[in-house]
Amino acid sequence: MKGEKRIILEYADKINPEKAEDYIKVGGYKGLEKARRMKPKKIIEEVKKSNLRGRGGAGFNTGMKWSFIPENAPIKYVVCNLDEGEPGTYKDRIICEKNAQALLEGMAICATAIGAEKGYIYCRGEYPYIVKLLNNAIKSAKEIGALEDFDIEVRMGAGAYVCGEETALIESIEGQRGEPRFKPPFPGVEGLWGMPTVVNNVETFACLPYILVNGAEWFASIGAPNYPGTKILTLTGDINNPTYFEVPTDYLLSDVIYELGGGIKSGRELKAVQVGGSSGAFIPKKNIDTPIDFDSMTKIGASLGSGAVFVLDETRDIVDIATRIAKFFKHESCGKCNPCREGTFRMYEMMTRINKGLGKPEDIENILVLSRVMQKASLCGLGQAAPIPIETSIKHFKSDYMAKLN
Amino acid sequence: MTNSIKDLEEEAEVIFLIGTNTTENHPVIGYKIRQNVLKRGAKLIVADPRRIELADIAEIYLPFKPGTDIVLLNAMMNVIIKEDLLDEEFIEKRTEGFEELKATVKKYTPEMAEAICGVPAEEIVKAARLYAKADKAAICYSMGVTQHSKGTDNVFAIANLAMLTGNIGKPGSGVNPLRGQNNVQGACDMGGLPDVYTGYQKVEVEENRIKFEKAWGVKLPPEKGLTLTEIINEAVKGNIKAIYIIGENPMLSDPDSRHVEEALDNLEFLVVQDIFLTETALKADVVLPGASFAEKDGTFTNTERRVQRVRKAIKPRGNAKPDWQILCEVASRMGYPMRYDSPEEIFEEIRSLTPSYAGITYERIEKSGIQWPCPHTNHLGTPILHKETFTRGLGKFHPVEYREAAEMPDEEYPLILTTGRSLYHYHTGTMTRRVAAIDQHRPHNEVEINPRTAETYNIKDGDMIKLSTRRGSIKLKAKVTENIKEGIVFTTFHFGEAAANHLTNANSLDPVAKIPEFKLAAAKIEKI
Amino acid sequence: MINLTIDGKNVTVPRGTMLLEACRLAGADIPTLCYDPELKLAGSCRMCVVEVEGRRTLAASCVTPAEEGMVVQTESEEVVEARKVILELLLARHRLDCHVCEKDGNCRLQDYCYRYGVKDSRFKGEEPHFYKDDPNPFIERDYDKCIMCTKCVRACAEITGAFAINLKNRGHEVVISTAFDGGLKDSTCVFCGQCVMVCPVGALVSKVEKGRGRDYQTEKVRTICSYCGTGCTLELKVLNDQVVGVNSVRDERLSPVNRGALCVKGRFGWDFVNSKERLTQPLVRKDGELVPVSWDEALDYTASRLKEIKERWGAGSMAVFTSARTTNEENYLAQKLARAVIGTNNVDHCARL
Amino acid sequence: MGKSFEEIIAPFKDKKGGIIEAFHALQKEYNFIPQEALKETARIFRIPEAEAYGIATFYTHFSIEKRGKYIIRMCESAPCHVAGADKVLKALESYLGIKAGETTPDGKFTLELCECVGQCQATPVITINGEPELNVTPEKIPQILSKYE
Repeated sequence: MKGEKRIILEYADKINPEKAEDYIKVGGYKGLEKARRMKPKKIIEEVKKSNLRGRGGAGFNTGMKWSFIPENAPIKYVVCNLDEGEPGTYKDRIICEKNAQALLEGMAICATAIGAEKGYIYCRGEYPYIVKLLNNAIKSAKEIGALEDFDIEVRMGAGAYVCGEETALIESIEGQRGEPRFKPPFPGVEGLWGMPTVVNNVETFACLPYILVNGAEWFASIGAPNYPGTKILTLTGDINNPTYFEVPTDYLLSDVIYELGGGIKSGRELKAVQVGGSSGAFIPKKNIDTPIDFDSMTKIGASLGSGAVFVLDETRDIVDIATRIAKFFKHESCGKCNPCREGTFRMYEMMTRINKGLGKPEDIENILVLSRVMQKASLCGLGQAAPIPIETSIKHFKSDYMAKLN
Repeated sequence: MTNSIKDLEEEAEVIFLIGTNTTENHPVIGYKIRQNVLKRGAKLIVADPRRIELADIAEIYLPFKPGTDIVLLNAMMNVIIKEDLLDEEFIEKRTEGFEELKATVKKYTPEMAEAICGVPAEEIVKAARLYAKADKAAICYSMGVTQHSKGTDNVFAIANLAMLTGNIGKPGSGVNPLRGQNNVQGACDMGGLPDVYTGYQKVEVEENRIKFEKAWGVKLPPEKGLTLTEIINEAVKGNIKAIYIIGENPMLSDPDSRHVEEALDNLEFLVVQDIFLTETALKADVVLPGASFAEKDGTFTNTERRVQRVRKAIKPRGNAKPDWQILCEVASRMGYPMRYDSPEEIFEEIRSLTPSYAGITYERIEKSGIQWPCPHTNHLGTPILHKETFTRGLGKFHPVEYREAAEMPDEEYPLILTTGRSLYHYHTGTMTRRVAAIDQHRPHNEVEINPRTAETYNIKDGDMIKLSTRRGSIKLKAKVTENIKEGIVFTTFHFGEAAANHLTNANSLDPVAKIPEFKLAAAKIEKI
Repeated sequence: MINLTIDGKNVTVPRGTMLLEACRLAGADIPTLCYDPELKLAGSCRMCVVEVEGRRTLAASCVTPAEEGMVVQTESEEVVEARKVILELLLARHRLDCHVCEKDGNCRLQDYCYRYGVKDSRFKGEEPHFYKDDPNPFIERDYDKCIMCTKCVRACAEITGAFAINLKNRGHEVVISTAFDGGLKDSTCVFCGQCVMVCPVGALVSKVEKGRGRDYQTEKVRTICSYCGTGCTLELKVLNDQVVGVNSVRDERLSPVNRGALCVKGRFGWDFVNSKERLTQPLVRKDGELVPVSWDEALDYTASRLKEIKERWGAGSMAVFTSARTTNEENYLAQKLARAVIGTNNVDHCARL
Repeated sequence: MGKSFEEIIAPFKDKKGGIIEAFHALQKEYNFIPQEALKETARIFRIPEAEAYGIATFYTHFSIEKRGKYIIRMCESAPCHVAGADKVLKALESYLGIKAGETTPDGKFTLELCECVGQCQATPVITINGEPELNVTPEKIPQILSKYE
């Protein structure tokens, strides 16, 4: 497809993701082989140099994250975050369905770098079929000895968006309520069962084999220099091609919509686009000529997040959609900290009021105050991000709100 | 306790609990032991015929038959000696009599113990190893060990075990009796015993007697007196004519209530000083209303020997008086002028006569208590006893042999009855039965029965049953539970209307301590 | 050691010190709801947030380690706004009936609302609906006042180890619950009331104390529990010459044995003191009946009868049972009475029973 | 339903943190976690019942209430919402004769609302016992549900 650059998805639908042999035929497990011949420190250096940044949403330098793992700890863990719960996001599922072995190889590379013997994949409960697929893929990789002594266990979540937060995810693997921990200590120091743990997103791990094989410089030269590589995007909403794409990170958001996405459905005009799932900011049409990379998105007050691109046409009721998003966060707040537990609840109440035409001007003021405090004072990213779509929808579409007030 | 309560929470690595249902009878100590397990990974060995709460988190649980403590303890020592897990240096430097102990415990193999105690030999071996290998191992025990016709021997066996492994005189170790009543330690410390003055100064030692005669200005009797259970027996025989009872309720607390009643009825004169008209007070010729703990100043000494201040919060009710004032009045009216302005003045006299209390003053314990011995006012008190040396110099091993309990089950009374307390009530219920909330929560006595035993008698949970021994019978509810071994039943003595001590045996006393065999009587049950 | 600046003051603290402690050293009064020095950190109430220069978000000071060179503001505009909004959010789920609340005058939520001038909540909507009717005689669970600090859950686990309660559900629906929502009676609760001790608001209160006097109305007298031999320190609450309640003393320097922890008897079992059945008058048996008499009569009668029996049968025919419940001083006098006045060593007590 | 609770839980009992897997296994068998099963799980994993209850009630996929044989989840996250999820929901409710959160009287279907299930290429989406049905319209409902006996 025009403009795509496929690295992770290059052999999509051409190989069976469950079969390690298929993967090897197209060059798989070469990166791991190479890593095993390297000193662990060198692997970390290489990953750092590639400037690979976390694909889960926070955009932290992956090699840097690994370097925090204390070398002398007796037990360490590699954990893969496959709890993608951002509405409109399904790219990690696609990676598993198309190239699961690359994920396993990436985890094994990480394990080699930090000296871990055990890995976990935390798969969201909505993907029972992916759990099956991964277990078969692991079995196949084990059978041909590709993973050597590195063991990977798949754990299935049970319906909790918050478990995408790395410490909540760890709690859930430990068999607890998925409530985030305060940080520090970070998982790199005290993670799963108190041991140093690397938690990375599926896409992050899946990049690693290619970095090891082709070298850090190669990777660093693709896409935006500060956030190099490719990014898998999933398009939803009022778009002609509601599907996934792998693009270099300097790709423009406008091209995502109008080139790859084939433009707005029914020939309508674009009203807004929300990037990164429900926790992302609403971007008005005037800002869409921006590259999708992490830093560029931050500059326009948005975030790349998971890479979901939710497109809304001119006829859409933004207040109604923001209300729906407020309900999502009310539903998904774990309830641990006050600003988020009570804030998401009251936010939804106020939004519902406005959406029903019962709102008063103070409601908007109160939403903005609450929004500010939730972003500043919530314990984890969920509560900090929850008000962003509301706040940005008010910022860019205030007249829509005013029109609905009582 | 040779050690402090805090040790059980913050120091001990292994805690061996025998004959103590700690979470019910010493709840706060129970919490601390549990937290030590949860937070510091301490290991518990629980030896008890009942599956007490702490058994759930124990490394090893030994549900041994009541009355076979000595076999169990001797068998543990047998293993420790055989496997060379003993503390040679400690035995060498600090003790005497080891060879005799070794000779005695030799025949108590784990296999022999299994046959008598009813717990698997390998569990006994595991327990012995766990206890002996720990750097800091504490033993806690309570009435489950002492209330037997061989209670004193049981305690000797425990002390032997501790000394054998050097688990005494250091943090987190020790022989730790958990004492049942708020000031039972203090009552003993104060000479409320027939053979000693304050601070365990023997009455039969002339030097002590002279000291007290001088201080009190009178001649004192040179022979030791009778114990409580002996006094009751002598009253039945007519040799004791008058008893002055302060804050006690022997009608419920002493074994074989009928026997106690007979004794009290036989007296010429009975004075009872209490805060309630107890079952015992009802028998009195004179009842003197005392003050509750909230109505007077003074000190209590807790199970870890900590002397702490009790403070007056309210005035005595009605015309009641603090017990110390009543005692002064009675003494004075008997011709011995006894006058103190305050409890503090009494305490000053106590410390002048009691070396272990000499350094403790009200001023020093204003904030926090001090653990005796505290010989002078610059001394910080003694959290751990026997650190350098034992009271008598070398610690003596007292080897003890197993004897069967005085009353064993037979055809007519095929079950073993053992008695104790529950979390919600206290002693004879004089106080807790008068706390509306508590009595509402636990209004009735119950008897615990194993499901298989219950089945034999066609008894279901909640059925009313009759529980009988050779002394008498009571009616109460059955509580069918796996927490007790087959063939054993358990009940509490808090309830006047279903009083366990109608059933217990007053004739089998420990020969030394004269403690009754509350923990074992032959019994039968039937559904009514 | 670590140097940092708090509200313009330079402070030096050991590595590992949390900001909360450092702020308090600097003289800042940081409000907290979920923080308890004896319990695992939760970091969840967010009342203790402070502003750390250069950070995107406010830091919960109870769980943020002090770092070299930090510049901290404890009452900046942002901090105050956050605290006010948190208080308003809590007020919106809290049934406000301070006029009949046991904790009036001794409530953290009330104190902080007062401090930050939070009169009302801008976020009122759905009313609180978490009340749990629990027919046990000791502890009232009014979760319509609960602020979800989870101290009760932690105290239940980390002090007592009963594990009777935990969190149920999630998000705004989260509520403190026993397994299967049953009453405390049907749970592993041992009614120690440690949850009542740590509750910063009126969600958990003693039913035994209810309506008998608010904390600020009562005089406090520190003393020792009169039940088992553990020797727990507690505080009697006194109003009009009546004991109306028991408080924990959590300061280890004043409560070395139990640091505030109590059992059901210590915390809820004090009411026998006020019992109508208390003896208030000496009684002497006349014609087979115990009848009230004056002290003089009772004491004279006692003394003369004792003297008489001593003269007739000898001191060896007499005995004193002293008490494991009374004070050391009284035990001392009792054995002195036996030995010095009556002249017998027949003195004992129920140590073995 | 031949297996005892203990047998269902057994494969996970030595797995660290395996309680969530055990709950999944129980739900597979019963479609909810019966009270006795939850107690048994707590006992086997040696955790307090109150804690096990807290875990089971945290995750939306677990239910402590009896549910139908087939659990229909209607996604109402933003992408499905704009694709007409509310119309599909109304159609489901009227077809089944129940409201969201309820079970049909014959015990066959339970209707629940849920958030994104990650099949956003074909909104609106429902899942039936975890299996996604894509591009659902009110008209398609009878045909989709007829597959479930």
